[in-house]
Amino acid sequence: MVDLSTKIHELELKNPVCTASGTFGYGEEFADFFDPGLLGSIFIKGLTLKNRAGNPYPRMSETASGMLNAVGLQNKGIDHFIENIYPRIKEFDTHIIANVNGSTVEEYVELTERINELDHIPAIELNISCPNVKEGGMAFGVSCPSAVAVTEAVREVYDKTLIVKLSPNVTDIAEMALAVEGAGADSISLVNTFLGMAIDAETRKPLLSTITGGLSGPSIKPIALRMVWQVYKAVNIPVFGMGGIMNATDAIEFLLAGSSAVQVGTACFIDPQIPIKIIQGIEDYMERHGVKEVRELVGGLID
Amino acid sequence: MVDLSTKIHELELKNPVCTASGTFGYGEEFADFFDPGLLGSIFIKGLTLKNRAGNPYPRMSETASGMLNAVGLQNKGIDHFIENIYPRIKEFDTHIIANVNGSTVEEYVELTERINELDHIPAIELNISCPNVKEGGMAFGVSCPSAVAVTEAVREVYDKTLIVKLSPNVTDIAEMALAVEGAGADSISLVNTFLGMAIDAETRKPLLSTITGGLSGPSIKPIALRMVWQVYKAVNIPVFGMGGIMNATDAIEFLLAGSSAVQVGTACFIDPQIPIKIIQGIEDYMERHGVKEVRELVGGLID
Amino acid sequence: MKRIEDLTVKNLRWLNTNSYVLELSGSEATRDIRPGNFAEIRIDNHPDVFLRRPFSYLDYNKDEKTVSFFVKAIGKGTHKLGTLKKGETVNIIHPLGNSFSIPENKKVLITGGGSGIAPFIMLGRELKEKGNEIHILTGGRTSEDILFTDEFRKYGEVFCTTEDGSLGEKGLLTQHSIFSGKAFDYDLIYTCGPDGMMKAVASIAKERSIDCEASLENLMACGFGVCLCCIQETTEGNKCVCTEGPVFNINELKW
Amino acid sequence: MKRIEDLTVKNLRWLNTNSYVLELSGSEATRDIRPGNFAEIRIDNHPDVFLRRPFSYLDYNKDEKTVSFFVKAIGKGTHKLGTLKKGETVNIIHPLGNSFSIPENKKVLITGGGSGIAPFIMLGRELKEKGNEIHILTGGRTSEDILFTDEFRKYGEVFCTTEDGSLGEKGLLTQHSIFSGKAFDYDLIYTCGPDGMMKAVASIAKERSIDCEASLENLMACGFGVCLCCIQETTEGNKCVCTEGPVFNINELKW
Ligand SMILES: Cc1cc2nc3c(=O)[nH]c(=O)nc-3n(C[C@H](O)[C@H](O)[C@H](O)COP(=O)(O)OP(=O)(O)OC[C@H]3O[C@@H](n4cnc5c(N)ncnc54)[C@H](O)[C@@H]3O)c2cc1C
Ligand SMILES: Cc1cc2nc3c(=O)[nH]c(=O)nc-3n(C[C@H](O)[C@H](O)[C@H](O)COP(=O)(O)OP(=O)(O)OC[C@H]3O[C@@H](n4cnc5c(N)ncnc54)[C@H](O)[C@@H]3O)c2cc1C
Ligand SMILES: Cc1cc2nc3c(=O)[nH]c(=O)nc-3n(C[C@H](O)[C@H](O)[C@H](O)COP(=O)(O)O)c2cc1C
Ligand SMILES: Cc1cc2nc3c(=O)[nH]c(=O)nc-3n(C[C@H](O)[C@H](O)[C@H](O)COP(=O)(O)O)c2cc1C
Ligand code: FES
Ligand code: FES
Repeated sequence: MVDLSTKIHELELKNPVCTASGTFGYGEEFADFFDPGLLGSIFIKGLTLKNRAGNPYPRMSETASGMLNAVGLQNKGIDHFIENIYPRIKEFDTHIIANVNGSTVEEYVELTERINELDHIPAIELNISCPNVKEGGMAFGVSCPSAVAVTEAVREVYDKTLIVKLSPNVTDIAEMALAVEGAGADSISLVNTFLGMAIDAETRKPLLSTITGGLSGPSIKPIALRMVWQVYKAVNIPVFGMGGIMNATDAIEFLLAGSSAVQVGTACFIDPQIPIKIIQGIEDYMERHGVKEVRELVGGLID
Repeated sequence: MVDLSTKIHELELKNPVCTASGTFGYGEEFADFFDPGLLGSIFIKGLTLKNRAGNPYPRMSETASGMLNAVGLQNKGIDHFIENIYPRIKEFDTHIIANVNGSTVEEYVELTERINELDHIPAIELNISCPNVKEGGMAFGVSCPSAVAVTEAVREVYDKTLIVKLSPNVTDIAEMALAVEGAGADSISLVNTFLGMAIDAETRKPLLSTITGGLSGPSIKPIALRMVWQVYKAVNIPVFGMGGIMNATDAIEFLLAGSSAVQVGTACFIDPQIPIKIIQGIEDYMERHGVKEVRELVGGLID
Repeated sequence: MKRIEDLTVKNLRWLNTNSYVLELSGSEATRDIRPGNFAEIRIDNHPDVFLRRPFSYLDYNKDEKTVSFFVKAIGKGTHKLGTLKKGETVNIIHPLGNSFSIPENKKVLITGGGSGIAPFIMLGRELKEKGNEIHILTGGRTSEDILFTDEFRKYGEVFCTTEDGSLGEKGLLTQHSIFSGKAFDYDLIYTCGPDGMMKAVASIAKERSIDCEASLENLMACGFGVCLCCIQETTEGNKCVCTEGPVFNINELKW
Repeated sequence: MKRIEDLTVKNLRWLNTNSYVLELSGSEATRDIRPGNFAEIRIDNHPDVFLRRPFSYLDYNKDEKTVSFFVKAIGKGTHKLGTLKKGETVNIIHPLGNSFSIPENKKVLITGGGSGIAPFIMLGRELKEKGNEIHILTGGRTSEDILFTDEFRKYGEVFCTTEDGSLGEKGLLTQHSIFSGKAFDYDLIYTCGPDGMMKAVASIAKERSIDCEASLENLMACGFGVCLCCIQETTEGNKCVCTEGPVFNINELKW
């Protein structure tokens, strides 16, 4: 038996396979496919203080080995979450991690305070990297001072595990990571989607209502992997790596590049059972290579 | 008959389909496949002052809908080019554009001066975006002041068409474009490759000798297209768009996003005749849509 | 319950130059299938097809554990799917979505254009079982596009329009005389097909205050309610077409 | 001249569980093919195969306009290629690369391991035509891996090694008694196969001051000299394996 457990700050994960925010709903949608309690943790759909309708249709366009989305953080707001969704999912046998979004520092703080009251949410992921909202979102994640400001403000009111999710749409990802580490983050997750665009040559129109959207899927994997490796080398806090993970081999590559745990995103749309297959695949790999603890793999790249 | 001609500063192109530096050799390598004189122009393999061995093997790794390369500007230097290669290719019935690389501003300038003497090279592409060299290269292209410095210095000694090739590995591509426009560039080309990485999970080793390399191919198209559109809106000089163009539809999308002409790169490895097929495909599209001049398509996105 | 199944191609039959029926066997999900439901089919071996593709059921058979789909080959995925051979495996997630309402002993009109007729064979059968009187109106460009009429005749009277007049009345579906006739006294209208057609049917229904259900075909990334890409604006805000649809009462839609 | 051709699968024959011979017809390029040359084959319908794959010719036939390849199924592309059916189309760029030198009336040794034996049938034939005395040594894990011995016997004496001893001498190729025998008086040695094997053969050749040519299998993106990905360090700097190779005199290599 191999040991798949890993630790992010004070969070003990039974295995390093988590699901990415916005691609796994609130977990319950997958209950027909597998027991979500088997996951390392579940990053639920991005939350905001108030109800958000998100962007107009169309919001999606398939690309070469990937997809663009322009959902724009559609959700019914924190009140609705606490009343209607939280009670249904809080007993999952794994960590529920809230993805926190705001358009001002104050909104981030207020939302964090609300989530802080929820006993079964041991960590938040501060999303300063959503490319699909006009205000806030990625704007916070592409400049160090604003990333620091929001991280510090949230740190002030939050004692549980604080994960900051970085945008890959920056010149120097290691610099961003260092900045939010300095501002008090317990962990860093990356990458969010890349800002991209698609055009219908026949109609000459953009394929997304918002013209640009966020690129995810295997197409971004090489860039995401590079960024995870750069961040791993730069900071001393654990990293959640993601971006195009489609199978166990991809996940192992992210572990080797320095992720303490991984998040599986877009792949869940194509094979909803993929997170479980990845857990199994990592186990097989470890047995085959005589690796006893998955933690040995983290940052294990031989360079 | 449709009019495919387009103009970049003083450069009249018979059609908007060019081939990207480093993916089309010096053009002669394709003579068995088609007449390179049919192209809008040929961006030849990156030149440096001195012979460069490039990076150690392995230099290549296939990725989802793309590839990573770590060639590192291997070339025999400007003297060898002038003596041995230039005489063979100067009579091609199209523009030969030199891709200029240096590790210091002085090297860029000196190389430009050497190329300036060559009558059959009417333009240079200043490569401030190569991710595969330790010194210079991308370092110039990811900060505005250094991009401005090298562009201004080269502009000083060069009166022909000066194209500056931008790196996509930046937070704000429009800002970079504006900076080099202000520094005297006649045109902008983008994108160069994205910094990426690949790992062999079995051996735990990087798949490139340099660990990181440049990602190209259809996987990057959505991001490249977005950047071209952002740059087109920001500057008043013409743009050469590229990044993952595999067929005429892709090329038309880049034109609509604001490219005055496109460059075809990695696709040439898979179908060496693809540039010609793209010219034909654009012509067909124009006939089908009643577009008389290809220039009408440039920036024709209906947003 | 939603299932992920590897099914076997029992048959793939092209009906005309641009559409085919794909029949798959080995499904344990048939008992959960309702008229209007759909499935997300994975299309393998195509370098440019990344996501699954959604298709309404054409029919299913509980005893034979088969499900079938009527597919119009309109793009890369649907063309690729049409090259499957008997015995090959297809991965599908199903059944998904909501379903049409089934009244009892009413008079109903079914209107379907293009691949939009797919969900109506199952619907017709169930409606008939519940004693409804059924009229089925299908439209297409030419007679080639008018399919499954024999099947539909088992459930009710069949009308059709073609743009070139090669079968039935000449014109668009909503130009059929049925709409101007006196006997236009339906209790419920169903519609599925191109957006323009559905909107035209919906406006007629609204005008006459007849209940109307439309089955939408929004772009989908997941098909089971997690990506939030397929949304449709409704009077109650954005709804997920894949879980709260694909069937909507038109009064909900901001058409 | 390099050509891009759409050829037709004439035959695809699996030789054992992990290798097959692919025969393609319709080629106008056969007259330009030399022993050691290779082709870049496009592999379609696989979502994860983006680039072409290089393969040495196993053989060709000018009259029948056919070319054939011996392929070891080691990864996604080679497995996919192995599913081709008679009559299907394959796009190839060829012929590419340099070729082996062909001496006259000499004594030569050919050493091949794994898929590395592919280029040696054509070489053997040409060497024989020029009056050379030929010894062929092939190695593999088990007897299953020892292929084409009947064909090779037409050109010279055949020796072999298997790691499990199931055919020929037991051990690695370079442990064969031929290397320690008195008659080790070759004028030229050819080698192709795994890197370790080629290097071992090369070091023996160097030790005995015998000329030796090795055919390399570096990773390639283009195959015709423009990407500069396939380079090999040589005494004269980096050389392109696809245009200045794949055949190198080992004295050039920094082995
Ligand atoms: C609930 C539902 C039920 C459907 N039922 C049927 C049916 O029974 N028979 C049938 O023939 N078609 C049906 N469709 C439409 C079918 O899904 C699309 O025709 C198919 O996805 C096109 O795939 P493609 O690869 O051939 O097209 P592509 O080459 O990808 O693109 C061509 C066009 O197809 C549409 N399309 C592409 N991907 C999707 C997607 N994931 N979801 C929706 N539309 C897409 C787009 O408008 C695009 O412009 C249904 C769609 C939905 C949402
Ligand atoms: C000049 C030359 C001649 C060759 N001749 C033969 C031959 O006659 N028969 C034969 O079976 N094989 C031959 N090879 C090797 C063959 O090209 C690889 O086995 C094949 O490309 C693997 O493809 P894959 O998709 O199955 O492997 P993948 O699944 O992509 O990867 C498996 C491994 O294959 C190798 N590989 C992958 N892509 C390439 C590439 N573009 N070029 C080179 N190696 C690659 C890598 O080492 C990789 O780790 C030759 C290679 C070269 C360069
Ligand atoms: C449809 C969709 C919705 C998403 N919504 C969110 C979100 O609400 N919050 C967030 O932080 N990231 C969101 N993401 C980004 C993913 O969590 C993840 O960072 C990204 O998709 C890269 O991983 P992948 O390539 O495995 O999908 C979303 C991604 C997709 C595709
Ligand atoms: C093997 C290889 C070598 C390259 N060499 C150069 C170079 O010397 N100079 C340069 O400016 N760009 C170079 N590039 C980048 C391309 O010119 C182009 O910007 C990039 O590949 C994106 O376009 P594509 O996706 O169509 O290939 C190279 C790209 C590849 C794949
Ligand atoms: S398609 Fe994903 S939520 Fe409907
Ligand atoms: S494979 Fe491209 S230069 Fe050799």
